Amino acid sequence: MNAVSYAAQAVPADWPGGYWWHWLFYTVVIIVFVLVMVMGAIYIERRGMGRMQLRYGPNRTGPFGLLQPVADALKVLLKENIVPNVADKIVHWLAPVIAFTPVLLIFAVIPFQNGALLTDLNIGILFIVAVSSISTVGVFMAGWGSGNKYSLLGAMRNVAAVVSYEIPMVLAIIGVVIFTGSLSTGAIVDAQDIPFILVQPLGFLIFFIAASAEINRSPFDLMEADSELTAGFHTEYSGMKFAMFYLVEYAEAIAMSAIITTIFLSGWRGPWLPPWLWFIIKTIIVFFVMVWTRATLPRVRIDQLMALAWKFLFPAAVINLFVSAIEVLVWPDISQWIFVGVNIAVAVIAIGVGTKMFKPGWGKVAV
Amino acid sequence: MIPYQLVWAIMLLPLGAFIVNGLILRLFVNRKSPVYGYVTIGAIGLAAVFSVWALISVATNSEHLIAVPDVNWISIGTFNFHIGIMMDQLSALMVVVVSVVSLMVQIYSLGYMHHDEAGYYRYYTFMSLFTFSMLGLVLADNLLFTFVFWEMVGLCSYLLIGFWFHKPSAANAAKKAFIVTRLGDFGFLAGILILYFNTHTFDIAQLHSLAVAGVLGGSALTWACIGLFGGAIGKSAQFPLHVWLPDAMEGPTPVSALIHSATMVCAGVFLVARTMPMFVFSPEAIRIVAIIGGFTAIFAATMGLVANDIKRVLAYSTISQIGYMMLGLGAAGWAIAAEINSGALMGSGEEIIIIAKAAVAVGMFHLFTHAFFKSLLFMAAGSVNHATGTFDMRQMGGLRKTMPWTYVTFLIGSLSLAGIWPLAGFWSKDEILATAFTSQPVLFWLAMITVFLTAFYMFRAIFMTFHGEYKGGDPAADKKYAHTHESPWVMVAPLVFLALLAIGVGWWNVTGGFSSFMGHEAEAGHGFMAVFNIFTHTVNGVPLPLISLLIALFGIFAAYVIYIKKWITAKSIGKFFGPVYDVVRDKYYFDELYENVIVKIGLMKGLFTGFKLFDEKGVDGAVNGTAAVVVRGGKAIRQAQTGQLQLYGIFIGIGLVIITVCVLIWGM
Amino acid sequence: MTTALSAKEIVSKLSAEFPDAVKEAGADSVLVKSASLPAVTEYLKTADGLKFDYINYITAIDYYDYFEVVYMMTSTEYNRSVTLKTRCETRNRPTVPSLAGIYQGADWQEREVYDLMGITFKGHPNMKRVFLWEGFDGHPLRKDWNK
Amino acid sequence: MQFKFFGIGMLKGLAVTILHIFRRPSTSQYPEQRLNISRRSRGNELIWDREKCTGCATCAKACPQGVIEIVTSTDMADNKYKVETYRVDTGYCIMCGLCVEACPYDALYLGYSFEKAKYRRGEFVQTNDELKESPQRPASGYFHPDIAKKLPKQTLLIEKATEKRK
Amino acid sequence: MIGLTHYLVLSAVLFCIGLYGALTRRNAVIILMCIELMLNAVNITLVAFSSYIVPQLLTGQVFAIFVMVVAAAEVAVGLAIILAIFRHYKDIDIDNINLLKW
Amino acid sequence: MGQAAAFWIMAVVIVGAALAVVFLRNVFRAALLLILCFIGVAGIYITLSADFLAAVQILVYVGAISVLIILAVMMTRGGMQTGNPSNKLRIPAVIVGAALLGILIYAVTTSTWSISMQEPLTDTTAPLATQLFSENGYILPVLIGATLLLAAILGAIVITRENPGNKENKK
Amino acid sequence: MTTTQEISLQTEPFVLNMGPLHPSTHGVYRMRVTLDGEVVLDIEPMFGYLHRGIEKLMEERTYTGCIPLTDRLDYASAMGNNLAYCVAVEKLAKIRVPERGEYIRVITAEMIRIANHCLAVGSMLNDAGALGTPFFYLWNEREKLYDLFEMLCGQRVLHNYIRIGGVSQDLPDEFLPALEKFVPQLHKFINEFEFFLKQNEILIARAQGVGVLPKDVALNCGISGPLARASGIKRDLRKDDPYSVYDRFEFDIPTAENGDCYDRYRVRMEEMKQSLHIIDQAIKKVPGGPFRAKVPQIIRPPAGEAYGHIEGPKGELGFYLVSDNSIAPYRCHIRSTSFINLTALRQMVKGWKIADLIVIFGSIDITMGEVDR
Repeated sequence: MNAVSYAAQAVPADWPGGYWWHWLFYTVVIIVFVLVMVMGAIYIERRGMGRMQLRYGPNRTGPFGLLQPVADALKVLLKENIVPNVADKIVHWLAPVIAFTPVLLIFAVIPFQNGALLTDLNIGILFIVAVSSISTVGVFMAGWGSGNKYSLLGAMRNVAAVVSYEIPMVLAIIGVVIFTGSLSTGAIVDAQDIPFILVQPLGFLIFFIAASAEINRSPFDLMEADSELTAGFHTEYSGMKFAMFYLVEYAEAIAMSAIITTIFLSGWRGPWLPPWLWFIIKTIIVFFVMVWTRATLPRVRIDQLMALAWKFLFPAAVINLFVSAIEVLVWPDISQWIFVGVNIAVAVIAIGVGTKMFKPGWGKVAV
Repeated sequence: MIPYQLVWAIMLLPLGAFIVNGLILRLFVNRKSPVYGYVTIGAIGLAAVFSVWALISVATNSEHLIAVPDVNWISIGTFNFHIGIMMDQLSALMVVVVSVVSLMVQIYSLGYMHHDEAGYYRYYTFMSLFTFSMLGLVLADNLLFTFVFWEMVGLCSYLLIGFWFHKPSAANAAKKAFIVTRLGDFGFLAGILILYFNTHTFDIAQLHSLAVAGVLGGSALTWACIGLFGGAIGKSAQFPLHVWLPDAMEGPTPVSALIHSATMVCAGVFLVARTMPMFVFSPEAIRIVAIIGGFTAIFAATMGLVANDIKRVLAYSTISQIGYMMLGLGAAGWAIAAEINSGALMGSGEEIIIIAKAAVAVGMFHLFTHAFFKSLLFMAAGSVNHATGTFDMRQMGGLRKTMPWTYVTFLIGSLSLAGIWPLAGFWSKDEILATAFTSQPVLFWLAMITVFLTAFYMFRAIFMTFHGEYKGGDPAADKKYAHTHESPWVMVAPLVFLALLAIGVGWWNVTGGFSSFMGHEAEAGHGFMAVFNIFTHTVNGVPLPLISLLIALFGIFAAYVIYIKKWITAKSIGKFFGPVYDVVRDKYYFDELYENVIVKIGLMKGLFTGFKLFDEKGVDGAVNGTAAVVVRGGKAIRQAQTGQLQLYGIFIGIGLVIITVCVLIWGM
Repeated sequence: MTTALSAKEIVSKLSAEFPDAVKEAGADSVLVKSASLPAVTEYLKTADGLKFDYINYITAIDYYDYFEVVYMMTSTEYNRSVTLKTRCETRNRPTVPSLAGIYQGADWQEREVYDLMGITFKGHPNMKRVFLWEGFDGHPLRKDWNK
Repeated sequence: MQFKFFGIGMLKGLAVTILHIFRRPSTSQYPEQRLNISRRSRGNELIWDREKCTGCATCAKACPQGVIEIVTSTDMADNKYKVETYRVDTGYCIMCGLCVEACPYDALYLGYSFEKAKYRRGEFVQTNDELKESPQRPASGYFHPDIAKKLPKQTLLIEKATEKRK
Repeated sequence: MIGLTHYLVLSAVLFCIGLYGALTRRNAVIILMCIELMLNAVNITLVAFSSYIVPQLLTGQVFAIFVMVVAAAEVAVGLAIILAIFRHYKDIDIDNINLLKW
Repeated sequence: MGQAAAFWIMAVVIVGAALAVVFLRNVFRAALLLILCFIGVAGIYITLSADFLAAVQILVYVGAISVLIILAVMMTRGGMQTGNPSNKLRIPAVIVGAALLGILIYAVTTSTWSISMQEPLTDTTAPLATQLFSENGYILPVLIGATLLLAAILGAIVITRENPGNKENKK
Repeated sequence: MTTTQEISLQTEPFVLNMGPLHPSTHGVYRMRVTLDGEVVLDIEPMFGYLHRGIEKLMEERTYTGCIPLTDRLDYASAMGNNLAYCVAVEKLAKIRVPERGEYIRVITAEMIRIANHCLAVGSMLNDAGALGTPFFYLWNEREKLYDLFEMLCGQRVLHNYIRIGGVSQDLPDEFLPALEKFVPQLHKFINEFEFFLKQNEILIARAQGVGVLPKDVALNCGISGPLARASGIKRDLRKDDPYSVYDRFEFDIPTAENGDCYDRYRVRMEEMKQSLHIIDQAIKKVPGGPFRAKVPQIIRPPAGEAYGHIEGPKGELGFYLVSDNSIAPYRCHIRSTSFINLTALRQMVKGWKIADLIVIFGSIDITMGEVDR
């Protein structure tokens, strides 16, 4: 029993050309997918936000400005690479790489289509959560390694936020896992005759919020809050390394959208269209919702961020988990449509009660 | 046949109301909003419907039982603990009593608490919690759960007596009630523990069969039963722990109507009834039950004679009537115990349990009827208070004209309580008298005197309240209550409904229906005419029903003579019985006894001083001595400490190496 | 309409309170001795019927012979204003008592005057330059600066 | 953050932003899409009419920046000043228009154009004939209502906005 | 072929490195990190035993999970103590914090 | 073969990173290398077919514990200036460590282990859950562990919270 | 939210140098912020990066020639500065302005108030992290106003429109119709904007109770304008000391009680409504006649001194002028609103988080050109 053969178990046996071809193929697919989707995401975000703000957004480079991300990438790659004098050079160098790797790893367990994924680990979801927590390391390496106080503040915020938001996020996922009985992403998609967004509305909401916070999307983009910390942890980055962080930011958003699609929106399943297209469409829709909230909401403060995690999302996630567990335990064989109604009611009540009882804590401290 | 889920629902619906009211609704709704009331009433109403259904199901069921699957709660090692529901005749009866009375009280409270400053929120939240606890108490199938709910009803009682906690008297009464009942609860807990250590089970059904099988017996059973009865004394305000109940009238009147007349205070009776198959194997215990019951009945009735506060009159009456029920249980049980002792009662364990369970029919029937008319009386008193602003009967009078509905219902309740044919109280009381008569004549005579006293003080209350001239209501309220008027329909409607019940429920047992429901063999059919045949009915050759009815009528007449016609004035009687009157008026000095003698002298001066001495000399001496030795030793050893943790770590490492080497060399 | 409190009125009040504080009363301004300025201001701020609780501005004018420091206060309660003036005759390190303890708003404005006009305010907690950097040569708003 | 309104406040905001997607953006695509500037535009060229100028130097006095320099010689024939040099350092000009306002003979105009960049500082200093009006250097209607009338009407964002609503 | 012994030796090496660090370093945070190394070494042993000796029972993995729980608790409390000490002394040098002495 | 390669790579990474943690002077880098070491241990778990445990290792150690440690490192910057000095116990510590290592290796290599011939379970999640939560499993230790965590959290909060009565060491 | 917590996890304070070039310092402004983690322990404002010596420059210019300099004070509301200066000079030289001129002044002053508040609210929300959207919406409206200013005086930002004794040019013919179109459209926009953000929980969380400026502190610091009105000081020079023809209009002074950032935002939004109300009335009442009194290009006011102040968009904006009967002011002191309003910043931000510092700073609404002069 070794690592490789173990991993080999997880892939479909009938892949033509055997197992290495499978790896090669999907590695390429993932990298291409991530890069293309990131460019698409940047385009969608800039155009979408532009339109929401009464502007056009980029529309000069290429048809409809479609080549704008390419132009930006080209520009940023050609820029001078500046490393501050006081920076911890090695850490400064490694940070973008370490931040980027886990994002690619996440896609290893995301099914693009039925069975079409790098490896269907039976701990898939746990793998995602575990791996995505590594990219935090990259962020605080960047913050520390830059030797800049803004960066350090951003990194500390990130550390605090990630540690807090991982908990409601995992709890929200467990709500789904209770229903599927498996951690494998493929099995989760298979189990979704009804998209889990309906069965687990509260879980979806919690996961969405926690995911936005974890990947620093507005309104939780405290780590790079440009009006406060200029650019947070990547203040001191330029050129290629900045491009990496930029890539990470959007790749993480895409990854989270893909995860949400897989877990809550029944992944690649859908009528009429080919499954991979469904997957991409759903991913883009989720991403668009992120853009939409980003264009609308002001940023929360760090203590409010933490309070939201601990005082609102955490109890809500526990309630969600509790309700789900009871449902699965007591009525294992009942149609999930009944849970849809019940859980939506639970979600509404939990949100209503939670919002009423939620107090963000102290703003001011005595100094 | 009711589905078992609905049996759970009976208990859980009020809990749901509690959660909705207490945790959710408060966030959205003003605390004075009647929505809280609607939620509670809805939940309890549904529970009442299910209860009645359950009762019918139990009655029509050949086994008189609804099987409800257990829920496994904790399983630690061999210790398995289940949450279960026991739905037999007793539970079904109690469930109906609790839910129906509670429903009526909640409806009534909508009107009664309307002007209260505290609002509906807290009130209905507590009331829902109480109803849940009470239902849980009667439904629990093991003693541990009974105890949990027992304490919960105690808590609710505490909260509700102290509902107007800003009044010092209410706060004190709440504390008093809580502490006094706690005394009894120690007994209860001790009883449960004795039972558990002897049988390793809390399950009531198992305990019954163990008791019958003789596994559980002897002094352990006796002490356990006495312990349980101790709990019952506390909760049911029996002598000598009766002192809290009159003070508990500081709470809102609907609370008194629900908790302190119909349900919680009867929990003691219920507990004794529930464990009756154990009691019958312990003649000492059952005798104590009967004696205390009989004594309390007359003892409390005398105090009721002189109270001026209408609610206190009713409170003493409650104590007295519960004494009656205890007497009924005790007398019936005494008889069976005697039979078992003498070996007259033969049969398998199952049959003995059934007989023992059936023995509670007499007491329980009185509980059943009493619940309706006593809560009716309390609510009518509340209605009076609503109109006059006071509970002092000397400030009332003549309300008959302005409050006809209240008057009529109160009258029905009083007649029922006094045991006037053909109202409910007559039938239940008659049963108790008959049972006592056949088994314990002494107790029977106590009960007979009580009949007279009961009729007398109830009609004293009626005459003082409803007849004569109106004396102006609450003197402190500055003419606010100068003109009385009938209470709103939300208050009157429950009164009327309960009045109908107070008239009618007694007929259930006229033909022995209730007894057979409780497990007695069905008597030969008398038909409906039995209602009238009762006067010719004799027990051991004595026309008992007729005598008791006459005595009650004589009591009414006496009251009429004194308070309406004033042929004999109350004053002159008071003068005549001077010292006795004083003693009775001061409640036999029980409060003073507890306060001054037991607490101040017994506890504070005696016990606590002893503790203190022991603590100072014994414990401290030992501790200080030990410490001194250690200090001296430590002073010598501490030179080896550098305070550097890592040095210690090195030592540990060295030790580890040495141990490992030793193991390697010698261990293999 | 914010009416300027007529100098006569205020002078009469002030001379009753501080007999030798007022040097000269203009049409709508009062010239007080610099030594008694804090006392006068404190009085103006707190006295009944005056309550000049809001300071509009502090500035200084270079008249070659002397510097004139001008204060204008407004009473939000009575909607009236008053202009106080004081003079320092020397060009070398002119000094005026500070009002920063009385009006918090005077803090930075006095620093500004110090920065640009070179008048030191005695008793100011933090008498540093505001706009110009430390080590700037001279005080630019003086008429003889850079000539 | 107290959710006083159960998060409805945020949902309202989201509704507003999503609806803006369907509105026409108010940006104009500059080089292709040119809006008419104000008729009174104070553009970045100063135009001097040699014919009307009498060399009174009122403009030079009015200029707060002191960028106008006039050298005159007396023309004995007409008993008039003759303007030898009229030099403006437009690099220092702040387009305040005070000179135009001050000119008693309407001999000065502000330019209408706004895209005149120069490559060298020296080119900012314009003298005499460089200051004349020409098709490349149209005059603005600032303080010259007669010129203003001939210029095209200004494109207003507000008119675009109110038109669209119809 | 890699056998149980390899894992055990690796674990022993890791443990001894951690032990050495915990015994010699003066920075409290580093000491905490070294303790984490030791705990990880123990975990490797447990999982290796579990995998090689009772492969179907996973008992060792269960214990590894408990070790992780303890480690998490230890880090939380340990770091809290370090922060409290730091706040008090402005220093996290173990040698200077010898309050345990007497 | 694959397992061997993976093992050796991981072993080198782990030992190297652990040595670096102990000997590096820069505390922040030491913390980063600690993370590397943890990831290596997760890799070792995978070679032992403990996939769930590997994920939990990364989640707990990398995601939480080392992040906390780095947070502490950032917060105690004053202590950072001194770096990572050693105390006077180096020589005894080396002796103890080496002795322990030698004995352990001796013990490990000389012992005979009753190695089972069965294949390890591959999908460990469900069996682990059964082990932990089932009736005959480790439910009581799980509860105790939960209590321990709760106590630890409360303890951490109490310790780091400034004593309200103790004002003199505040600015 | 407003309750104060004892600082619980104290770490080493560290000093962060914010500015002079920072995305949200509204120009070249610098704060030396002492932080404990995220908590602001103290700030030390430092400015002067934009100091151009305008007061000194004015001593060298004619009275009219000073007007373009006032544009450059608070470049977000140049029209207000023009007006304040001209009011002061007219007071000094005792010049009366014709009716039409006064009405035009009122219209433009209120327009610039709206434009300024658009900018103030927008940039405050931008600082709160709303990533441009509200900013762009408000900016769009401000552009429409600037269109109108461009039509009026030829430039969008540095207007240089108001002259001593009136205004420089009469209204163009198409101006009033365009303005009439603008007023209802802006009303509509404000309603939509209120829908957009008024109840936004995050904004409330970020702004309500944050940076409270108590009434007495505000008064003591000499705070004026919306900042003071948000703290409950009902003082507005348009009512209290009416200049121009403000006494002929009906309008309210919006005030708030708490003095936090949210109240400042609210007060500004309400003031925009009131300004629209004034413009509405003024459009209907604009009389004919001359728009400018006969004032020579170069005036020599009699020797003396005058203080003219107006209720600028940011607060009391005053010019203290001393004349020695020459063509240039002998001394001109500018009571710059932003500078004095900044006085209270230190008190407002102490104990708040660094993110609040930005929002509080944004809510004060300063322009560095006016602070540094």
